Amino acid sequence: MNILADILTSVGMWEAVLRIATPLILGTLGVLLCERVGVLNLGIEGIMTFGAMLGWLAVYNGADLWTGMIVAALGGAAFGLLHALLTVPLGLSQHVTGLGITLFASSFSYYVFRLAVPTASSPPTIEPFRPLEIPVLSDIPFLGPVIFNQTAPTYLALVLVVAIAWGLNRTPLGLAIRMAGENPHAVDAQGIDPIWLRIGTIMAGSALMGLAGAFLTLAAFNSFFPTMVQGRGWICVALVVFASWKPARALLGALLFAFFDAFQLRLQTVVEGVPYQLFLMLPYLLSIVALIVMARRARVPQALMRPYRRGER
Amino acid sequence: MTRVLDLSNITKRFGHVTANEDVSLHLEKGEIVALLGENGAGKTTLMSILFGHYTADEGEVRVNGTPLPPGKSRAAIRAGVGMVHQHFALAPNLTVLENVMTGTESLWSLRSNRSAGRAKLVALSEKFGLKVDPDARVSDLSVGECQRVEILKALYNDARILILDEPTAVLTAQEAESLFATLRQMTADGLSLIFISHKLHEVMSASDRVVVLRRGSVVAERATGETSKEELAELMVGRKVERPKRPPATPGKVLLEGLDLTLSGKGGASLHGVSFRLRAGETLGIIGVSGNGQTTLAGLVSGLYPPDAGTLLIDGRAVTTHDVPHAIAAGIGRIPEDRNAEGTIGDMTTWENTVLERIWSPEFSSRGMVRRAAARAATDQIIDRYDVRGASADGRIRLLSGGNMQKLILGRVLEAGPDILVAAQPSRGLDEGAIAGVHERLLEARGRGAGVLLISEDLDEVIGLSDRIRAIVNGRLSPAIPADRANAQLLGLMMAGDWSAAAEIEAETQMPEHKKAETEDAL
Amino acid sequence: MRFERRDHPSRVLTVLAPVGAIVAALLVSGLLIALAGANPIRAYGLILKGAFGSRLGLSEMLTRATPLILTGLAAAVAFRARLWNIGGEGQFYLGALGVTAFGMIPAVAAMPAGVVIPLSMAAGAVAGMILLLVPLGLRLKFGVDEVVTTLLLNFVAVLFVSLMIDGVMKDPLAFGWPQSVPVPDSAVLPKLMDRTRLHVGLLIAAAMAVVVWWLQSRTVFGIRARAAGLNPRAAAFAGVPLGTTLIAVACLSGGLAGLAGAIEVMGVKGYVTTDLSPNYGYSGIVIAMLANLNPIGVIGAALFSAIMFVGADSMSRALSIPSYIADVTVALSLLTMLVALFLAQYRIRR
Amino acid sequence: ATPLKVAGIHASPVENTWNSVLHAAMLAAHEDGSIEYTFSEGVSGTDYPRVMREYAEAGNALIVGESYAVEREARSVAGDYADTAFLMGSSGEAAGDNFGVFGTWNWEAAYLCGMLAGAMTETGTVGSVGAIPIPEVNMLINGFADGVKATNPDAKHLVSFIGTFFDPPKAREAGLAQIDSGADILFGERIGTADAAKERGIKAVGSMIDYTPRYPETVFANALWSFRPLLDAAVADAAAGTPTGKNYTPLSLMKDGGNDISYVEGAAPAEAVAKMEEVRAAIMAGEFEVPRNFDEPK
Ligand SMILES: Nc1ncnc2c1ncn2[C@@H]1O[C@H](COP(=O)(O)OP(=O)(O)OP(=O)(O)O)[C@@H](O)[C@H]1O
Ligand SMILES: Nc1ncnc2c1ncn2[C@@H]1O[C@H](COP(=O)(O)OP(=O)(O)OP(=O)(O)O)[C@@H](O)[C@H]1O
Ligand SMILES: [Mg+2]
Ligand SMILES: [Mg+2]
Repeated sequence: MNILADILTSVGMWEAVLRIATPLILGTLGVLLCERVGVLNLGIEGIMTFGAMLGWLAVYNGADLWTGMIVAALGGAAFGLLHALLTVPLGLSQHVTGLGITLFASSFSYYVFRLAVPTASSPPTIEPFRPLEIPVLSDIPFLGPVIFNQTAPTYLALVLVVAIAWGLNRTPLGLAIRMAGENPHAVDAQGIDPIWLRIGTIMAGSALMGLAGAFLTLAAFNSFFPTMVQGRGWICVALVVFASWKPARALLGALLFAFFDAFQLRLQTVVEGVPYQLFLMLPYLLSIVALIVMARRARVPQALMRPYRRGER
Repeated sequence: MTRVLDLSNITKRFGHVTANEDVSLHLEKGEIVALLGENGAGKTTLMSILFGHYTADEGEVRVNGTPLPPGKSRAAIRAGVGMVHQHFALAPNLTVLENVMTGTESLWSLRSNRSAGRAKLVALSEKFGLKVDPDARVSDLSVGECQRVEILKALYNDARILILDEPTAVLTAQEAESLFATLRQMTADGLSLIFISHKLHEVMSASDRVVVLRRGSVVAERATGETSKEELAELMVGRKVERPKRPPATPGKVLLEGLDLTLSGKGGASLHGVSFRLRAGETLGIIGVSGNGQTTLAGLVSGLYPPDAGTLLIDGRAVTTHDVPHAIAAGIGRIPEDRNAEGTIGDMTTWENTVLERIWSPEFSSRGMVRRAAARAATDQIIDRYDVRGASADGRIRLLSGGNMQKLILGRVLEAGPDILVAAQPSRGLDEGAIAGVHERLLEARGRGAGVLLISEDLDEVIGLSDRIRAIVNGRLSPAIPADRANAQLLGLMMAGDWSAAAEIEAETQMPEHKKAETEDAL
Repeated sequence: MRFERRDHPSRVLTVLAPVGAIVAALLVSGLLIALAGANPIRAYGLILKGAFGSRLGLSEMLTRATPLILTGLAAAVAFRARLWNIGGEGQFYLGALGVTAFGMIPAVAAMPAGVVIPLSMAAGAVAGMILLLVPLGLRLKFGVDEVVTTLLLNFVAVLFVSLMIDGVMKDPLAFGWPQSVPVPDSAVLPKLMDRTRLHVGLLIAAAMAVVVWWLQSRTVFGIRARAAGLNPRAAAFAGVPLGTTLIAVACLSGGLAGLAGAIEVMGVKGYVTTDLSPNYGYSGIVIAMLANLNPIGVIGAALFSAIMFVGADSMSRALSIPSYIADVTVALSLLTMLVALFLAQYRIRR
Repeated sequence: ATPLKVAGIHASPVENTWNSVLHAAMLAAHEDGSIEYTFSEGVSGTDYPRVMREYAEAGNALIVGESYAVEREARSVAGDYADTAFLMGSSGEAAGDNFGVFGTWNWEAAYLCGMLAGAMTETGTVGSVGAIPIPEVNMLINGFADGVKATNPDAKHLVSFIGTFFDPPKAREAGLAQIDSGADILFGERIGTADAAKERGIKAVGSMIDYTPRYPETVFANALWSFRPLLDAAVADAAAGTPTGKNYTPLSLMKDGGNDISYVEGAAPAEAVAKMEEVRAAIMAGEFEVPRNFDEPK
């Protein structure tokens, strides 16, 4: 018990939670935007990989870190555009296209990476984002180092949660996006083309996925290598349901997931005899439990996964 | 008079279907034009072109003399055209205010001005007597309220020309009346209206001018004062239509009996101790305001769910297994309330839709294998006998118009020769010609000795077809009155829950049900 | 511009579309090959040579197509009934684990191959079924969306496999590596060509495709499953028992994915590891779609995907370009094929 | 002589440390003209036997790779291609005339690193981050732990496994977790561990390759492993036509130059270094044997 208390009260643990959560927050916001406008985006796993690769490659070739982030976002948006073109005007099946994008974007990233960095004997590195100690605030006991001693993209992610929550709930554009996810006929009837609205929103959401990937190579670590996204994208897809499509809850979900991850890593060092696989399973199983609990309450965007073609019966 | 709207020479094709051909239509300021036509005549298409939802293949739309760019709803809205769609264009999980405000502000502004929006909405809703709660979630609203939201949406966009596509199809008589009162108030305010309806009495009472479409073309235009229901019906269908007359009934034995049926509705209205009897060769009409339990009652009798308490007897035997195959096997034919959502599966073929509910019968399958040839033959026969136009056994049923879909459903039900027919809203959304056809089939079934349970919101229909009429209110059934004693006022009272007059009539016209049962037993 | 569905897709287009898709995919991957400094034209030749040019290539291509046919069928069956089973990958692994666990039962060793092989396959199929019945149960009971739960269960399944092959099912003779004990020799599927990996699983997979086609197009179950998927409310009104129909669909779908895993173990690998599947489950979903959910079409789509992969993989070695080009080519051709099939069914109008 | 055609098949991307050691050795041999090297990376278990066959059919004289996860199939492939020599990382035995094996035995160097770490820890806690508890990883971590015990019998040793062979960010998180639990020196069996140490300003030990240039302030010692002696031996055998079906592992031993410690001068206390050098000399001379323990470390 004492050990558990030690883990739970250590600054390092909570700092790790926020750090592990960052790509999940960004990715979840990305999926959330896409789903809010009515399109499932299972391309996230591949788009994150591409963002991770492209952002890293830019920085490796001399760009500064923020340029790397922007390049990653643009790369994400480009794949978002591809997903959008296939699923919105063409109305192709969203799961299948998403999986196709994931297969394509990840293998494409590995290929391009290998062309750009042909024979590396250990992963070449860049100088990543350093934790930014925010003066004064980071001196607050416990909370200070946990929250105010993170890298800049983590702050960006937190700001984005607020911005997207505001954007969706308080701006005309957000209203239109939500309506397109509920009933595209309705936005169309109000004179807004749901096709363009969907395409734009998916691109924005995918840009966030690109950022989520870039966080892995530009802040969480300092190099790119194949398979590094390791299913984080799929977790984001689950977190959106967990969050009932609300940005603030997405933050909560990402933190919870990160908590389990950070906790199991620390528990492993002190508790013996429990297979590590059980710890690794925990977050997934808990997500499923959370889905069961949330299912009754969740307000699914009603047009999710329903393609909209004007004038089709 | 100033001309506010001009559609000239509109032609629109979908594949090889010509939905509109060389249609011209105009509208004066302050005028109400009714657009009339059979199912599939092209009314919605025409209005969709006007609203910029579809692009016409040929022709032009002018508002106040200025041509509208084709295919741009936004331009139509800016020009002051508002449309209330046949199928509501509302987002169920958003509030009324959100639904109304979407698209009305610059998309790039950083803040939506809700208080101004709310003020405008409240003002409009007060001015035109369209009461709705701005903060209610649309999914919690009734159809009538949704209708109001749709109209408010158009008004919020400062519409000067309002198009209403079958606004009353799902409204009750009272709601429809108050809607027309509102519409008249709008014309007084300088708005101009086009509405589509299949209900001729509405057309006669509410419009200034009538335009009749048939097979995509304008076949007639009349000032309302100079025409009659009969003439309009004939113009629409191209031949004389008359609703068939009900011959006197010769009721036989009790086929279907409900005893104290109780069912708590999950997500719908409940039934509380409902008892009724249906005899061979008679039609029992059940009227009521929607949301009072009609759907639940129809579903219960159709075998969709079992009662919580009470007994259903078919041919004197209590039903023990309440499911669809048993209901059908026991001789119940079912006409569903919503043919698109419940009656057919749009992406399946006509033959699959025809045989699905009886796929278990040896006629259509043996040892788990579908007898496809038999199923196709049966379908072809129905298409032929029931004149289902545009259908082929292997075509997707989605492509059929409402009336033809209903004919197919009637065919698949009646060909099985049911003893009991449960018909829920059998002519909802259908045109005069189609309605006459449906009524004829229902009377035919009754004539050959079937018992018909007719559940409908259309009073004319109920009076025209039923032998006895009961109202359903809050899940309870009123006393039964004979159809020849029925009139709009009495039925209105019954639907409102005032049953004293009905009880008197029941007592005076026939023995109460329980006494009658005793005499029967004695015989 | 908009798209309008053709009521009767033209036959010419239906044939031409896939050809166009392959050409488009090859053009783009040719660009990428050129980027690596190799000659694309030569690469195309090498792709064909890799998949068809030798006994080895041909047998490897067919070996790879085998599990893809089964996972493709698994997805096609489920998607027809609108059961969004994204969990083929996990079901594949559990099927593989199931067959191995069955082989560990002492009595099995004594049985003849003629008994062990069918029973083993059944064990794998049942394991796959169970994994899909869980999310289906959650959907029917609590209304939990199965897209996400089946997806998540993939990870749980792989971790579970890892747990088992690290624990009770670990092969004591595997030098401590996390791998399961091998299936008994009597459960090993006979080879179709010797000195290759091609085994009779291919024939079993093809037979399953025919069985599924028959079930879907000729039986009451097939028509009901489709009805339940397309419009549950109308299907219920027509008396289709929604719950049992979906359960049957889930058993079929999960069973096929499980069977894929079982056959891969019995025919190719002999034991289970956590890298048994190079995304067979996920690829199955795209393959099902390419086949327009038609079971016979799944065979063609799986062969296509296997040709692309084995051919491009071998080409990458011949040209010394990054071997990831194989996955790129496959993924690209899947995407272009989806678009082409769409365009064959729709016409573009102003 | 024409260079020998050698193909490398890497189950992981070549950035993975273990593979990178093989890759680097073969690249170097390619550069100096002794072999002609082609390779495939990220080859999954399913594809591995096919790639072996393809390279064999393409006329390669020697195929180098890892058969850990595909032991049975690899041997059956070798059986089918008797004219091709195979040199496979394996925990098993050699087979036939042409299936040679080798192990990664740098546990001696790990022991020496452990000796330094034991002397240097201030908190009395050190940590190791490993991939999966397989014998060769276990042996390494146990070697390190034994070294620590040799100089600091009371020291606590934390062990984490990340469950995969290549996930640097995860190894980093695991390292951070150990630091939070009090470790002040980390043994990074996996790449990524040293990043955690660097971030928190503590020291780390590298494994297999020299991590010091990558983390100059952080990694003060490395348990180096060299593949070149093994490769050269196998190439020589293959070229000469002598059977390669033998165990090349002994060439990994310290006394044969297969593994050794490298350390930053002045990082560890002089007497600790001296003590370590003493043991090192004893190993070289064959006077001291570092215990070899394949069991999962606790
Ligand atoms: N998108 C479409 N694709 C193919 N055919 C169409 C389409 N839209 C309409 N049609 C056909 O065009 C004709 C006119 O349809 P429209 O909906 O305008 O008529 P309607 O009078 O509103 O009929 P209903 O009352 O049945 O809705 C019908 O035959 C219909 O089947
Ligand atoms: N006990 C029940 N179990 C399952 N579904 C039910 C139950 N009761 C009602 N429903 C369903 O709920 C929906 C609404 O039924 P409801 O009884 O409110 O209809 P209604 O009163 O006739 O109103 P309306 O005329 O608007 O349909 C229908 O789809 C019906 O099938
Ligand atoms: Mg109509
Ligand atoms: Mg219409």
